[in-house]
Amino acid sequence: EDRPEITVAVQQIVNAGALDVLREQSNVGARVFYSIFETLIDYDRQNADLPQKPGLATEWKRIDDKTVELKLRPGVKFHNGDVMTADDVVFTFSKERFGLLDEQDSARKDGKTLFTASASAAVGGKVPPAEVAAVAKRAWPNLDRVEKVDDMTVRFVSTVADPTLEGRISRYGAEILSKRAYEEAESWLAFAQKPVGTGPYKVVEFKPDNILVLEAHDDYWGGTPPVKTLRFAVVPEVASRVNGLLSGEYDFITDLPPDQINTVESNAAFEVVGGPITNHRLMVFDKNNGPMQNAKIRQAMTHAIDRETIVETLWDGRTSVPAGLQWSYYGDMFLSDWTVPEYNVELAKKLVQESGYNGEEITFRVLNNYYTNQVSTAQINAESFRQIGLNVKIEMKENWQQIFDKESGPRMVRDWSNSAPFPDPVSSIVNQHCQNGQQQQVGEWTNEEFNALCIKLETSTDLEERRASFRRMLEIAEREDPAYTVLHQSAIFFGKRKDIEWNWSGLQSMDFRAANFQVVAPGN
Amino acid sequence: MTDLLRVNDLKRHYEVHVPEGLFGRKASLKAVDGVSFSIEKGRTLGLVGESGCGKSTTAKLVLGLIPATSGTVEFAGTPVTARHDAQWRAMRRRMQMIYQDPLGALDRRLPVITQIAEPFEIHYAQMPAAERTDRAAVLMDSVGLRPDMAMRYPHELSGGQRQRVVIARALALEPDLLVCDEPVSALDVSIQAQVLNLLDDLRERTGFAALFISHDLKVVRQMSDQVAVMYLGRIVESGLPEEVFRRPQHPYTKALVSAIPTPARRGKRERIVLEGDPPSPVDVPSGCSFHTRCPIAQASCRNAVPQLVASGGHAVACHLVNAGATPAVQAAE
Amino acid sequence: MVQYLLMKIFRALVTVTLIVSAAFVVLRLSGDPAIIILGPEAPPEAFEAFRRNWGLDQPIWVQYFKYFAAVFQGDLGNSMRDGRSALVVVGERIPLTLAITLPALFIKLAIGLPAGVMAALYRNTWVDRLIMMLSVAGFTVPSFVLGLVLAMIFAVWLGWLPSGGSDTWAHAVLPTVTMGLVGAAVIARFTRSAMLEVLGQPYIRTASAKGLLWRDVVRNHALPNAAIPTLTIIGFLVGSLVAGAVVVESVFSWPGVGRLLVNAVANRDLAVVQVILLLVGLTMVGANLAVDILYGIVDPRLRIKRLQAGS
Amino acid sequence: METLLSIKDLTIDFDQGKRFVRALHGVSLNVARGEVLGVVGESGCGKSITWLAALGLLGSKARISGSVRLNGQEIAGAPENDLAGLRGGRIAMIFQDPSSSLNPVHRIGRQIAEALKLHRGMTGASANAEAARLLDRVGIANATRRLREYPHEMSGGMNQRIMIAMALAGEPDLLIADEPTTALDATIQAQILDLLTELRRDSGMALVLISHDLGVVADMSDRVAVMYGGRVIEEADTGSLFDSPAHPYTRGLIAALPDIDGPRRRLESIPGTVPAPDQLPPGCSFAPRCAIASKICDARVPAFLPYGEKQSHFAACIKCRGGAPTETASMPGNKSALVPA
Amino acid sequence: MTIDTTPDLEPASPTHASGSVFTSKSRLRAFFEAWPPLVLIALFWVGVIAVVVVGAKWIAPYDFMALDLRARLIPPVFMGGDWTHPLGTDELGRDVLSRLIVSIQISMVIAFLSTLIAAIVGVSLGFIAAYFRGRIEQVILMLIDAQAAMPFMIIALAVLAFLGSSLFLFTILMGFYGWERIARISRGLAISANERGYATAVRDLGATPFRIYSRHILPNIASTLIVSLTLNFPEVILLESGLSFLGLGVQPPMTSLGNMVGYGRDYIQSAPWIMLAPSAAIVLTTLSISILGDWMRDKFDPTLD
Ligand SMILES: Nc1ncnc2c1ncn2[C@@H]1O[C@H](COP(=O)(O)OP(=O)(O)OP(=O)(O)O)[C@@H](O)[C@H]1O
Ligand SMILES: Nc1ncnc2c1ncn2[C@@H]1O[C@H](COP(=O)(O)OP(=O)(O)OP(=O)(O)O)[C@@H](O)[C@H]1O
Ligand SMILES: [Mg+2]
Ligand SMILES: [Mg+2]
Repeated sequence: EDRPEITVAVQQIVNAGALDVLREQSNVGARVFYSIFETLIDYDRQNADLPQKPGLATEWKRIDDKTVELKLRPGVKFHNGDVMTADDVVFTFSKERFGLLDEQDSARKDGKTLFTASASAAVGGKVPPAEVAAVAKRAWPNLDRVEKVDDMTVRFVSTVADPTLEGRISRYGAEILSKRAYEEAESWLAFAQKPVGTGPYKVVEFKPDNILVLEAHDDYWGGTPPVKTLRFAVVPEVASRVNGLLSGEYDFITDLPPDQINTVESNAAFEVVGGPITNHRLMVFDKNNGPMQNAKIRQAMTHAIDRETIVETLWDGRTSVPAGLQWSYYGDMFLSDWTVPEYNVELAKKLVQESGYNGEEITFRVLNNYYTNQVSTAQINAESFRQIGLNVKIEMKENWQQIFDKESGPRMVRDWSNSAPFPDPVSSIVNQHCQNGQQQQVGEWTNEEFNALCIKLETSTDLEERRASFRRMLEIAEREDPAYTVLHQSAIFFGKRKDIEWNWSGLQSMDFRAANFQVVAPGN
Repeated sequence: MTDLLRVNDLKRHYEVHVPEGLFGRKASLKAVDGVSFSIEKGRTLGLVGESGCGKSTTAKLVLGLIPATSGTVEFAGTPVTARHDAQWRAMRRRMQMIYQDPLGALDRRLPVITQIAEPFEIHYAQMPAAERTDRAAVLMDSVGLRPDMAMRYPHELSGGQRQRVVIARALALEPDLLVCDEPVSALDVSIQAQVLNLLDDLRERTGFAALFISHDLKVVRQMSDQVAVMYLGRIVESGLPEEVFRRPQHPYTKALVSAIPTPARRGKRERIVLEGDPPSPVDVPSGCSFHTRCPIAQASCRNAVPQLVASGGHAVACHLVNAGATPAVQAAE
Repeated sequence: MVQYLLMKIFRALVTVTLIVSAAFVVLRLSGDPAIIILGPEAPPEAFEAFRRNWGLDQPIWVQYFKYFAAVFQGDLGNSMRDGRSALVVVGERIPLTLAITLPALFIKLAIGLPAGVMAALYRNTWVDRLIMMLSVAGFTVPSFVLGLVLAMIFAVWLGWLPSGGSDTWAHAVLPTVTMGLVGAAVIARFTRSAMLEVLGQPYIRTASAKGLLWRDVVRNHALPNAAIPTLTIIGFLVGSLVAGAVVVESVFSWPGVGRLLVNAVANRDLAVVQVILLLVGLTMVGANLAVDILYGIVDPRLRIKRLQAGS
Repeated sequence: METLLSIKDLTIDFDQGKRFVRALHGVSLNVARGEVLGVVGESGCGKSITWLAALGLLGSKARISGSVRLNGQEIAGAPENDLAGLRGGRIAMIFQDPSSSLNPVHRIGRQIAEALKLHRGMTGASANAEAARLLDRVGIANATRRLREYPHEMSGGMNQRIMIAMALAGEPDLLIADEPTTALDATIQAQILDLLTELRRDSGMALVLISHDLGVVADMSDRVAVMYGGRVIEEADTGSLFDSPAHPYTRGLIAALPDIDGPRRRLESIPGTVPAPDQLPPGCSFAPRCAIASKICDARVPAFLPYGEKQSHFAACIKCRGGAPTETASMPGNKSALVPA
Repeated sequence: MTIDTTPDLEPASPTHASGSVFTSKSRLRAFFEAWPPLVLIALFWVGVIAVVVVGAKWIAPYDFMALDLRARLIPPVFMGGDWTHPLGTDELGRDVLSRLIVSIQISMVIAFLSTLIAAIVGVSLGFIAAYFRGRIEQVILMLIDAQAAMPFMIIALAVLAFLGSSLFLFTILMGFYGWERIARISRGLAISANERGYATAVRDLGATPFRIYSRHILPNIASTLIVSLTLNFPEVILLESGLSFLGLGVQPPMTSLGNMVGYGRDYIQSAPWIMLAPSAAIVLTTLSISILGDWMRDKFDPTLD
């Protein structure tokens, strides 16, 4: 056995403490899940354009507006040795797995009370926690059923016309699970701690906040995994991750802030890879309070931000200012001529003047580096806002609830980021900013016209109509009545041994399959 | 003449734990166990006895510093309580105390004149500051402290001078009763004489009554009009100093008097050496509490508590003495 | 004695209840675990479901009483992150924390005690000054600065020791040493003053007058007496064994109780926080009681005094 | 009589930060075999430090010069190890406040056995037996049980006996008792003094009894030295010291003592206070308080010269050279005879 | 009095008018024994800090918030930088020296005020416990226990969450740190003062409790308290840096020593100056104050009188 043992130092394995793709909604989980699970439709993840490619399905086709049929890849083996069949796929998208069965629901309600008994009920008897059900519902708002056509063929049937069905099948959260393993597991939690998927590595040990040990799944359909044991160790301190990489304890480190790139690369044995991902950093406005009620103020703010300089200095030019809340991998839906508001201090000042702003304090709620460079960026922007005559005050908050809280003072400006889990605006602007999106749900912003367009974008199957709707939505949310403004595309950086050939992915997954992992020279 | 202070069957018991067996037990410590006496205006009662016999406790009870378990204290006709309220504070004007350790009784951070003037500040808040200082200066003079010492701090004075400061402060309000708890025990021989003389002079001048406590018989004799000897919370003998010390009746007093070393007596008199230590006030022996150490104790002493029987001005609490009705005692009267 | 112990235990229980209640209110009112655990990008329905599931949608006082009702039935609750019993979640971490805090305690004592004694014996000489200098310096460096610097020297530059993690004993060295050095400084200062106090006592002179050599006087008479006040601080250190390593555990990625506490607090994972608080409170109380009892054993005088104080 | 311990010109300076201040100004004292030497004087006059210095027990803040000879052999400045051998073995010392002078955490038995092991090489059962015998000797009943007790479980009087037993463990030639009864009750004091007398009679050990209680010293001593301001100002056999004191200070001390017999009289007090070591007057340090002092007293420190006919009576007073004080002017407030008839 | 004041006689020896014998030490030795060099250095440093605190506004060469993204991470002079930024710049191109100066000012003010608050709260509660004894004392002791056993992080969190990150509130929060120790000490001292004579003596003169505690007991225990406050002071500074490490300290855009160290720690390898300058300030200052505290304890040692 000469396959290496590889240790990846991560900031956190999964935020939610369980290895269930439907529960772990943060980007953090993405990088470990791709080694354990796979979706039917995959992406060419190391390709910057992120084209779709066959995953556990070898081919798929549209039957009609509402139906997609997929041929399953033969000979795919789960970690428990079972061969993947249509049954597993059907199960993965079943009500039972989603926790939507009535008996599951009532079991959850029976869970007596707070913190204690209900929790045991939630994890016992294979009742997924309520939030799993909620996430599943959101991910599959219109899914009617998944049909088994034959052992190796399945059909996804939607209740309404759904142009995004393929996207949803490929998205994070649509990974295929082993039906038998799930049914045999003692409880939802037992499965979520040692899930069985088809990925190249299987879970050996999982200690939340501490370590996740994966082992090569030698029956992997895509070829023998190149790593014998893959360990994800939690190292919360950046400096400690860097120290550990340089001292040879870790082979990879994640979440490397751009300013640390030089430190790592100053040692010839290591290098840094990484770049922009399918996630944008935004600044979000609450249009109900104080000066923020005035759209001109919000517009002024969008013009006052010097995005290019931020990208160039804080990000060492390694990411870019995107064309609004969209990604090029949207393909047909990508509006390549759209841009973010230009950086124009004079214009911004003028807008402030026109707004009749009288110096009221504008509070800017910031978390302590929840996002890379968050505090720095906030300070830079606050300074910029001050330049155009706004009285901006940074308020450091400790968690998201405090960010959204209405009682502790007027809510005005905050930070956020949006991902696009599949290549369609529905995955981002609709999911996050429309009626059911967080921004409107928490009551920060709403706009009738915008909301009408949301429905059109979601249900129309006409490309041009959808493009037009999307364009108008961007116009409203980013320029006319700003709901948010995009700061820059997020980027991630990995420090790694130089002698390992490995590439990062814009989808934030870490790919340790043979095609993307190769030790060039004997490691040191 | 009426009594200024009347103390009647005063008792003070403390709840204590004694280490016994595995967990110890609760017991009652009889610090003062039925003490009665009275002091006339302008007279001094001396209280002697060994360490722990309850002298200080008696003093505190008399002044109402701690509550009595039972019994009464009457000062100029009004009962003394231990409730630290305004009335209690006002009563301090008329009764004052001098402590054994003058350094401890003085605030190390204030010049002595401020401390002597403090009673005025407390009780005559409206008195102008200048007058307070003037009065304090007069007091200093009367206790023989030089004016240049006014701004000194207690630690810059000698022991005798400190005790003078304490005395001046106690006398500031011209109290009717002064309780002196071992006022000279901490002082050197030569200084002790200075302070005793001073107290004597002041008493002559201002006419306060005093309860004078000491374990030193010589000192008590020097200062008192009457003496009482305490043993384990009770008075065992009382009378005029000359009587008590020259012709002690109680075997304990006898031993005490004989044990006093003085240069004058060197080699002349045999010490009566008592066996053993005084018993603990937690386990007061039955009957006469002195019987465990008494050289002449008899079986009967174990049973009944002897009463203080007065014949003339001289009272003794001893079965043997009282039964013998010693004529010497009567003759002494 | 039994009464005294009962009294102490009662007070301790009230104290712990106080702490747990305070923590309850603080945690409940200052953050919503739903958003924190599920992340800001999770759909609002998920938050709702999560809250309903854990009873977080009920009024806070209902939550409070339900929590305590459960606690009195012996149910300390489950972690909201993965639904496991909070007791188990915390229990897993305890051995790891002890694995660094116990050796660190040993280092603290092994360095701090002799250093303090030396400083006292050589009071006002250069020995004293040097020891006190180092001690104060050790005490004043923020422990994460010290930790990071040690890691840089011994892990990155010299490559002798791992910089973080918890796999082998070698991983424990740096966190242990970091904590040990800081704590030793505190102990040295304390021991010095305890020792100075004892050296001024009359019985030390008696021992010398007896004809004992100075080193025997120190060994047989000064040290046993100086050990008594030192017990208090050792008790305090033992009390902080469980959660006293928050910062060091973070710096060295040591998955102990301290880091769990930080995470649980950040996640508002109430049951876990409460179990840790209970644990900390009870160890504190336990250590205090142990010190009390030890006092009685080491210092015969107190066997009586304590009893009397109990009244 | 054969001199056992002889102190000559002992001076002690204490470090007071900026400077050294002399606390003892050339003290010379002799103790003969089997003799009881009483040392009296007010607090702070140097009684204790004289003997502590002789045994090398003063801390590092003290600078000592002079000579201390034990049986003619110089021990001042001897190495620590040699001194440790003498302490407890040849010269034992006991202190005021016995309760705090015993180690509170060790049993009585252990503390006595330690001395036995040091000086008589006894260990184990034999040490235990000897310790029990010693306790018995100092009049503590139930010795074997007491050996297992701690100092705080016993009264002050008993602790002082234990201190004495511990001192006896080394079978010393000289026992220095520094205010051995000051902290004790009158009846207990009588017990201890009795015990000391008895022990001395039996063992022939010499005794230095330090006290400020003239009565105690008068009762016990063969010879008395009176100290004032860091000097011995008078020394005589007990009889002549108390019957015909020479130095005005000694006379003042005796007169200041209230009496238990005789008529009550107003006390003689010596005015003023003992000067601090750093505020001594020039010349005779008693001069500022002395009723008969004159200018010459301030000129020079008076020499320590024989007084009266007896060759054993010395005093350091210019005014009382060679006989009675030259000026018998009464002291202020003196209303009765200095010496009771 | 019998002091002979006749002036017409020469003193025995013209060199000294008294009979006391002094041996002077060399001036230098005496000076350094009274003022050990370490203490002098510590005093000097505390003096420097005091000047910085008072004059931060005038001393700081730049506005501590002014950022210049084009001048990020410039090293300090001794690491190859130049004199425009003597201590270099940080990750936003802000002048480290200016930030250090303002940080020192803020940290010191926080430490000073919160120590003051801890002292006031602690002394008051300690005195109340000592005065009332019984139930009230038990309750206060319980509060003390609770405070001691409660991880400070939780309290810090509460304040940050409920009261926001205002500097003022943060100072009050830090005041909560250490009050329990001071309460314990002052309770103990007050009880023993009550048992010692002077407080009883004044009470027996008829003084009110308020007078006894404020006029007599407080000044008497002040020296001991001050010494324990000199211990509290550095601990507050360290605690603040610890909280900053957890993200709970002084919050941006405000700065403090702890905040600088906390945010600078990621740069320990690439731009160590960001973290080292404030670390050094913390160590030197806490070291100085501790040295002065120890020195004061020796000075106040009761065995001196
Ligand atoms: N607060 C208390 N609690 C328990 N016992 C006490 C208390 N105060 C005094 N005692 C006990 O009461 C007894 C009498 O004490 P008191 O102080 O009156 O004696 P004393 O005659 O003044 O002794 P001394 O001469 O030592 O001052 C002693 O046994 C003492 O231990
Ligand atoms: N360790 C010391 N450092 C400085 N001065 C000291 C020291 N020990 C004693 N002194 C001083 O030396 C002088 C003599 O002290 P000593 O203890 O001999 O007095 P004493 O006659 O025994 O008094 P007492 O009757 O109070 O015991 C005193 O003024 C004292 O302050
Ligand atoms: Mg008393
Ligand atoms: Mg002495």
